Amino acid sequence: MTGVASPATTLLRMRGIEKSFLGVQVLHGVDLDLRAGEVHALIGENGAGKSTLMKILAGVYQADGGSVELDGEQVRFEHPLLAQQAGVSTVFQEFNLLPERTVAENVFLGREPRRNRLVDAGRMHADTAALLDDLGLTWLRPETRVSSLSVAGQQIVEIVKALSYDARIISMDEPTAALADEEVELLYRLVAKLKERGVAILYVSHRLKEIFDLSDRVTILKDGALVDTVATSDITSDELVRKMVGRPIASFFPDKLPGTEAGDVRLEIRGGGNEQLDGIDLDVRGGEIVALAGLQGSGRTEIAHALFGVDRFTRGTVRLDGRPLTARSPRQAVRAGLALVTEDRKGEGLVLNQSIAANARLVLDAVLPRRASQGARRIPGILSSLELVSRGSSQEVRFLSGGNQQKVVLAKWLATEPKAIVLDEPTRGIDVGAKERVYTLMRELSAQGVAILMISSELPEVLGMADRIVVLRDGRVAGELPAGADEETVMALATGHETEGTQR
Amino acid sequence: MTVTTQQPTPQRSAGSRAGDLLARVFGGGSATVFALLIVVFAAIFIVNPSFAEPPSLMAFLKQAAPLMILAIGQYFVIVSGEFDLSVGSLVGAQVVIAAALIDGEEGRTVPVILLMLGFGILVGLINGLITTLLKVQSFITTLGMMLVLYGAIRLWTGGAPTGALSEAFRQPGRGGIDMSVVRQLPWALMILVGIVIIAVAVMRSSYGRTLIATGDNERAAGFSGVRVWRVRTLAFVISSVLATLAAILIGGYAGVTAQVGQGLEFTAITAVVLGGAALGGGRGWVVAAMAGALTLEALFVLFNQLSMPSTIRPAVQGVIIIAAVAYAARERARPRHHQEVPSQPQPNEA
Amino acid sequence: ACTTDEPSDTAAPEETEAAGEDPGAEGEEPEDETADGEFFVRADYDRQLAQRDIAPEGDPATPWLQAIEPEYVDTAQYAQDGNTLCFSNASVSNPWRVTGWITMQQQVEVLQQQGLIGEFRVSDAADDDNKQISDIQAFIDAGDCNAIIISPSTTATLTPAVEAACASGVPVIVFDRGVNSDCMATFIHPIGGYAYGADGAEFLVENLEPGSKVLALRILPGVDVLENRWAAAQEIFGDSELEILGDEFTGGDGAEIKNIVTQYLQRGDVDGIWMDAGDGAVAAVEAFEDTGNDYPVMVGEDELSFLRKWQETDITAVAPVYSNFQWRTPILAATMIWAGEQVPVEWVLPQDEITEDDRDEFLDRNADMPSLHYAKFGGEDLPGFPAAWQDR
Amino acid sequence: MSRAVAVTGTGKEARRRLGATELVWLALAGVLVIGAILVALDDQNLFSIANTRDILSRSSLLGFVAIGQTLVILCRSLDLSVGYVMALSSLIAATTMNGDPARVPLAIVAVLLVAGGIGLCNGLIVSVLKVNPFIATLGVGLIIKGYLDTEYQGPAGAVPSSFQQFGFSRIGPIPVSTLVMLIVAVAGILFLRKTRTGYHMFAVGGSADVARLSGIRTGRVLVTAHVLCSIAAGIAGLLIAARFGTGSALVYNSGYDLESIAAVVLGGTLLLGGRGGIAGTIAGVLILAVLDTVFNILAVDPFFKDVLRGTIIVAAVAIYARRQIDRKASRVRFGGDGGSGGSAPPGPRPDQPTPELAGGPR
Ligand SMILES: Nc1ncnc2c1ncn2[C@@H]1O[C@H](COP(=O)(O)OP(=O)(O)OP(=O)(O)O)[C@@H](O)[C@H]1O
Ligand SMILES: Nc1ncnc2c1ncn2[C@@H]1O[C@H](COP(=O)(O)OP(=O)(O)OP(=O)(O)O)[C@@H](O)[C@H]1O
Ligand SMILES: [Mg+2]
Ligand SMILES: [Mg+2]
Repeated sequence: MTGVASPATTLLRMRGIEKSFLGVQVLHGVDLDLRAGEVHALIGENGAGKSTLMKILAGVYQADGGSVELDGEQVRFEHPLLAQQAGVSTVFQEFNLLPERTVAENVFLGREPRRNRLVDAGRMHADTAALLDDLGLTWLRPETRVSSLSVAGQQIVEIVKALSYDARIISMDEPTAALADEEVELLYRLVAKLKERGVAILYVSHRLKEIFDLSDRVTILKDGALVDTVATSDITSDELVRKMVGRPIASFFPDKLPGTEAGDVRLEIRGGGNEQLDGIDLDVRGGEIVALAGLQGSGRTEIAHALFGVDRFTRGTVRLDGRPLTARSPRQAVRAGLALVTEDRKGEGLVLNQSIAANARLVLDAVLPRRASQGARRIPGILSSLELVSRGSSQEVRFLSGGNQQKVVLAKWLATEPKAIVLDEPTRGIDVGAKERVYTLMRELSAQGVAILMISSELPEVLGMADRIVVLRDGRVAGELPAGADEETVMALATGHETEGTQR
Repeated sequence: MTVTTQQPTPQRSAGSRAGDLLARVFGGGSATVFALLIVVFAAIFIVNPSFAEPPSLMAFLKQAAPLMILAIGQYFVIVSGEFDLSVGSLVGAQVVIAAALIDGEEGRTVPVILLMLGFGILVGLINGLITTLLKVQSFITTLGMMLVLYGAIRLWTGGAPTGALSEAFRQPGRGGIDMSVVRQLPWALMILVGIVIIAVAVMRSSYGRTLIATGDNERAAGFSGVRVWRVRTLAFVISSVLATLAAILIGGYAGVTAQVGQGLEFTAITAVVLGGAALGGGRGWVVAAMAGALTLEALFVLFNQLSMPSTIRPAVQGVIIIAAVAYAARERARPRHHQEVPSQPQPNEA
Repeated sequence: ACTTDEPSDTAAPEETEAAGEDPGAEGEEPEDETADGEFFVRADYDRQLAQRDIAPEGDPATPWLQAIEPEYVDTAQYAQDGNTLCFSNASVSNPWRVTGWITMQQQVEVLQQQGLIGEFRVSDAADDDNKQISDIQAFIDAGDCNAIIISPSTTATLTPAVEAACASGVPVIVFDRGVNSDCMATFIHPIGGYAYGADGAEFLVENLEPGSKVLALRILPGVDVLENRWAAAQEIFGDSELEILGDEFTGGDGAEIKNIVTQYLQRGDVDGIWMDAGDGAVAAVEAFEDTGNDYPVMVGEDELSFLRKWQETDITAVAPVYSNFQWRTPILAATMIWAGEQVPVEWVLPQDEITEDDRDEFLDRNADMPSLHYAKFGGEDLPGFPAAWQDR
Repeated sequence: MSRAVAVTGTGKEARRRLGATELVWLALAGVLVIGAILVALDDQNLFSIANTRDILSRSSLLGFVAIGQTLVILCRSLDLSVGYVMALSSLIAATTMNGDPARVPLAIVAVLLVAGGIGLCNGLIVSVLKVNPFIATLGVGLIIKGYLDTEYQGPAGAVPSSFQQFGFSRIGPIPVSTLVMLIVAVAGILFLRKTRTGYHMFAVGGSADVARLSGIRTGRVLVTAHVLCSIAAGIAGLLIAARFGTGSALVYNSGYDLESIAAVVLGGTLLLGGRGGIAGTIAGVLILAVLDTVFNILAVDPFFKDVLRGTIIVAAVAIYARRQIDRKASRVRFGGDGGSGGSAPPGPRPDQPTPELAGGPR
């Protein structure tokens, strides 16, 4: 670690950063200062340019204009390696690990310690272990294969990797996107440790709570331009949202639409179980939103997968509108009237090289080929009601921002007119505006009598949207809470901390 | 960012359809192949104007039809993210089977052709099911199939083909309708046109869309209700059936020789890639794949017309293929993040 | 895969020194690189052309036992009681080799019944030189072969392996293509590639007007034995007034042959076709039919599909022969060597082309044979005839 | 990749984690046993000196090519030009030596330089021009073929007997060429396990983006792999020259390109890159060599050999794939249909009071 900087020292100064892709300008003269020992949040809607700015700092992209000063000296990182050598390291938005390699190999990837020109695996392991111990992560072993770690574990390896560069500046692009609250805590502690050491942290997140919990200052981007940089303590979340979206958002979670009422039970699971799950009992009524809460790996996604035929329930029964449903494949589930918005948008939700139109009608093509063309006529309407922002329906979805991609996924499922829909982390990694759109959509669907099962790791969302909350722990239902429950109760159930007060 | 909010797409006018077609031909990954095709044909016509006469063109199309059909079959497999290395062996096997079973008797022609189609379907099913259900990479599955077919057929016939083809069998590949301007309108060309029309229709159908989606991201396709195994297996079956048709044309065109079909798989794959399809799936246009095959055949003709020493031809062919694919890769590469990473950073001494 | 089947005589045995016990004896650099090209050795060319006119010794009824100008050597040193015969085959990957291989097996069966041959052990290298070297080594290492017959896949490359086989003390019989060594007990082959190439070329020169255009169709480049045929043809065309339109490689694939001929026909007339192997000759003829051109003067081979097409269309043609019956000879030679009988060191078998005069006779004789069969296969007297060659 | 140890998990899981390499060697043992039995039924001994030699000498040539091929496949590339490189190398070697023992070192250097240069072209076309390796190496192969066909009308050059020893002599039952091949294999294994470039090959094959963002110059790694692969093919060409006593262009027809890929995949290396290794490849090569020898001893029809080989390769890869699927499903929280469920395996957990934070192994 290079010298202890006083908290006020400005480590990094970015001035007038410009960047365009394919002639489209995505950054318009952005300024950013980072001070030693501060956590500096960077927020903005999807596509605002946060990741791009961060990648310029990391040397992944080169700015078209503007300057970057590190310690008062002008620098230009032509390659990520140069940035790392200068003490700037980055936790990127997408995972950057090799699943087939060990933790140590990943942490030291690209700069494995050597002795006599040969890689010194012993030292690599020792150094990794030391690093892990230092951060109090004794449960993580250097020789573990990364593919055997949970998402949280992998995220932690990413952070450890960034730290291992002896970084003075660490930027983190949505490090918590894949984490449940419980693991976010762990990240908080890591960040606090880094701050103590005088590391400057650039922190991107869509979760406002984290911004207020963690950051000292916050920079807001909108459409690639700097809106403002303020001390976090000087701003309220409403103001922040207004600056970000350009308009005030009255209530984050829209109210139920008039006329929405819980009808008959549409989706019903009785005693569902398999290798991951046991004794799952769950009812979702038409017009009702039921949230599935729980920690990372508690089995929420597994329920969705088992319902949808990706996995199976080996025990118990499932009924949809009273008819038994034993989906052995997604196709059967879709036929029965079920839809699943998966948690991994890019990996499971979209065919990225295809057009918006092709993605939106994919389910129709796959499951109802005969009526596909007819069904596809509804799609433009659905897309526009979702306020999709694009250059036309033939644009490939890989060029869309996260929020817009999510809208395409939603459109694809809405086109099938499902009876019940499972939304797995529907707002993961999307901005406030898009989130609001998703919430509104959920309200609209439930007004139409669709049964909605929402899986979410964001407690505010669970509390704000759900009519009932089912909490899962270790593959079993830990308890059920009515709307209006508080965060503590949910967490208590999820962690199994104080089981007394809750009913099974 | 200049973006527009999605409007409901208006009904597409004929004009916009034509525009779409033009955009497809001269944009995206297929531009290179059509440009190359035009250049090669122009060169041939310059060297030998008589090649532009209808009878010569017909003869050319007749001989190019089998490779184009193979390329179309290969396209289905490649766009679904797989490879079919067994088509060359399959063509050889089918011709040998035809000769051995028909053994010169006209009456057996139709039953044997039906049997060949059945055999083609079987081979495709095996390729497809091993790849999809047993999760063996198709490169290996079809490599294995190539060896098995090569060996099994020779084992059966004792090394060299036996028997003879019937006249009727030879008609599709050799014959045609005699007419004035073109001298002969080859059956092969008509079969090719039929296959192209069907192929384009299939790619526009739900099946075609799910096939490309599967090649692009099989997981996402699976979660959308696509029966990935079925879609892919069907692609292999299509490839094998088209290889069978190609075998009927090749056998008809030139009769049986021991070397029939050898190396055709590589030519077919090259043609498809030349046509802008991405190995790995999810991208490509069937018409361009066929154009790739036509380009290769035209290239061979050009070499011949130029009286280029035949030993040097492979080298020229290699250079042209690499150059064309590299050019297309450059064209297609839209700035993705890795593109901007310079490849020559400072040495990383630690 | 390499698909040729013809021998090479580039290995002029007199040039090579006797192989010592060193298995890796000096590889010979054939000193045949003359101005005429790597594969033209005038002495060999002249000798082969002359050999065509020399009456072979022996009974014309059994041409596989005839020999042209034989120089007998004593093989008493190899006389023995053991009768395990080992055969390293280059491949059976083309009709010519398949036909010969059947003949050879039939011959072996006869001799096995007579008790002259015990075990007949075969390995097939599938046209892979390296594999064939291993195969031969395996025979040597096994140590129980009483004679090793080798049909080398390539002349030069198998020389060290053959020399190693000789060094192991067993009689080695090489046939078809040769090797650059004279260590073997006998080397059996028909007259050779120059003669084959010349037969066709001379026919074209005789039957075409001066100034006529000839297209040469070849299988593969770089196969020494095929290069000899082409070199001889070039020599003869060079002295004639024929115009050679080009020489093209076809890979032996009928479709390719037809494509190429069609393209030449689009550019102008073709009056004659010379081929270095005739199994695709029918495709070439069809190209003329399909484009509505007059038949050319054809050089084919004694393969039945061509003979039949020739008879049917009555074109002007010749069928050079690369005697397929040579596959019998090495088996018989082995038994002779074991018996201590003399054999020619270089056993040159006759190689007579089929002309219009004897074409119909050969077609009659082989009337029931499949089309990819070779007329001069020489197995009519074997007990398996005709079934063994028919349903292979 | 054989050292991967699951830190958590039951013994059952640990057993299932048996590395791919071990599995291939087990498969080799299996093939040997079955082969030996079949050969014994024919009243012969597969392990006799002669047969052992045969197996070993058959493995050397393919071994060299497959070692190189392993490196490029690990990088998620592929080299279809190896056959042509072998042919060219054998010709360069034989014509450079031209019978003169003194010129052997010169010839070796020339071969390695030319082969390395071709590898460089392959690597640059793939990494800089972004041409799919399948097409790139096929194209380069065609270019070499054009050169060979034009330049050489048949075998050319002569190899002095001193160098032929490389192809023919033996130390005990072990052919020198096999010994050299094994030395190259060990060097390759050390290269992959002990050098940064070796580590980076796994990274480039595992994910080129990840590698790049970690500061690895992926282009260079890929080019290195291609250069080494071509050099390995060059060494194979030298061996060919030694065994043939001359150089031969027709080697390119012998199918070493696809066969080497088959051997690599048979050896447990993922065709998609990022996992595998040379040790497995050697086992794969030996399996093919044993099959060859056994087939030869049993006088199996050569065409039947092709059928069997095709079947065996596909079957082997199917078995690896099965293991792969099993492993994915290895996280069992509730066994079978027990209903009440078993106990959760204690996952690794952050050191905090919250119990049962299931960050269990995936
Ligand atoms: N490689 C690229 N090529 C073309 N356009 C790009 C590229 N990378 C980003 N963009 C575009 O630049 C804009 C800014 O993207 P960026 O990823 O920086 O947004 P972001 O603020 O990180 O959004 P999110 O919150 O969704 O992660 C978007 O419109 C995006 O589509
Ligand atoms: N150790 C593991 N091995 C294999 N698959 C796993 C493992 N852990 C989780 N998975 C898969 O990952 C997905 C998520 O797991 P799970 O349902 O347990 O988590 P969750 O509660 O939905 O948490 P989150 O969605 O936040 O990741 C499921 O498809 C599950 O099958
Ligand atoms: Mg981002
Ligand atoms: Mg989940």
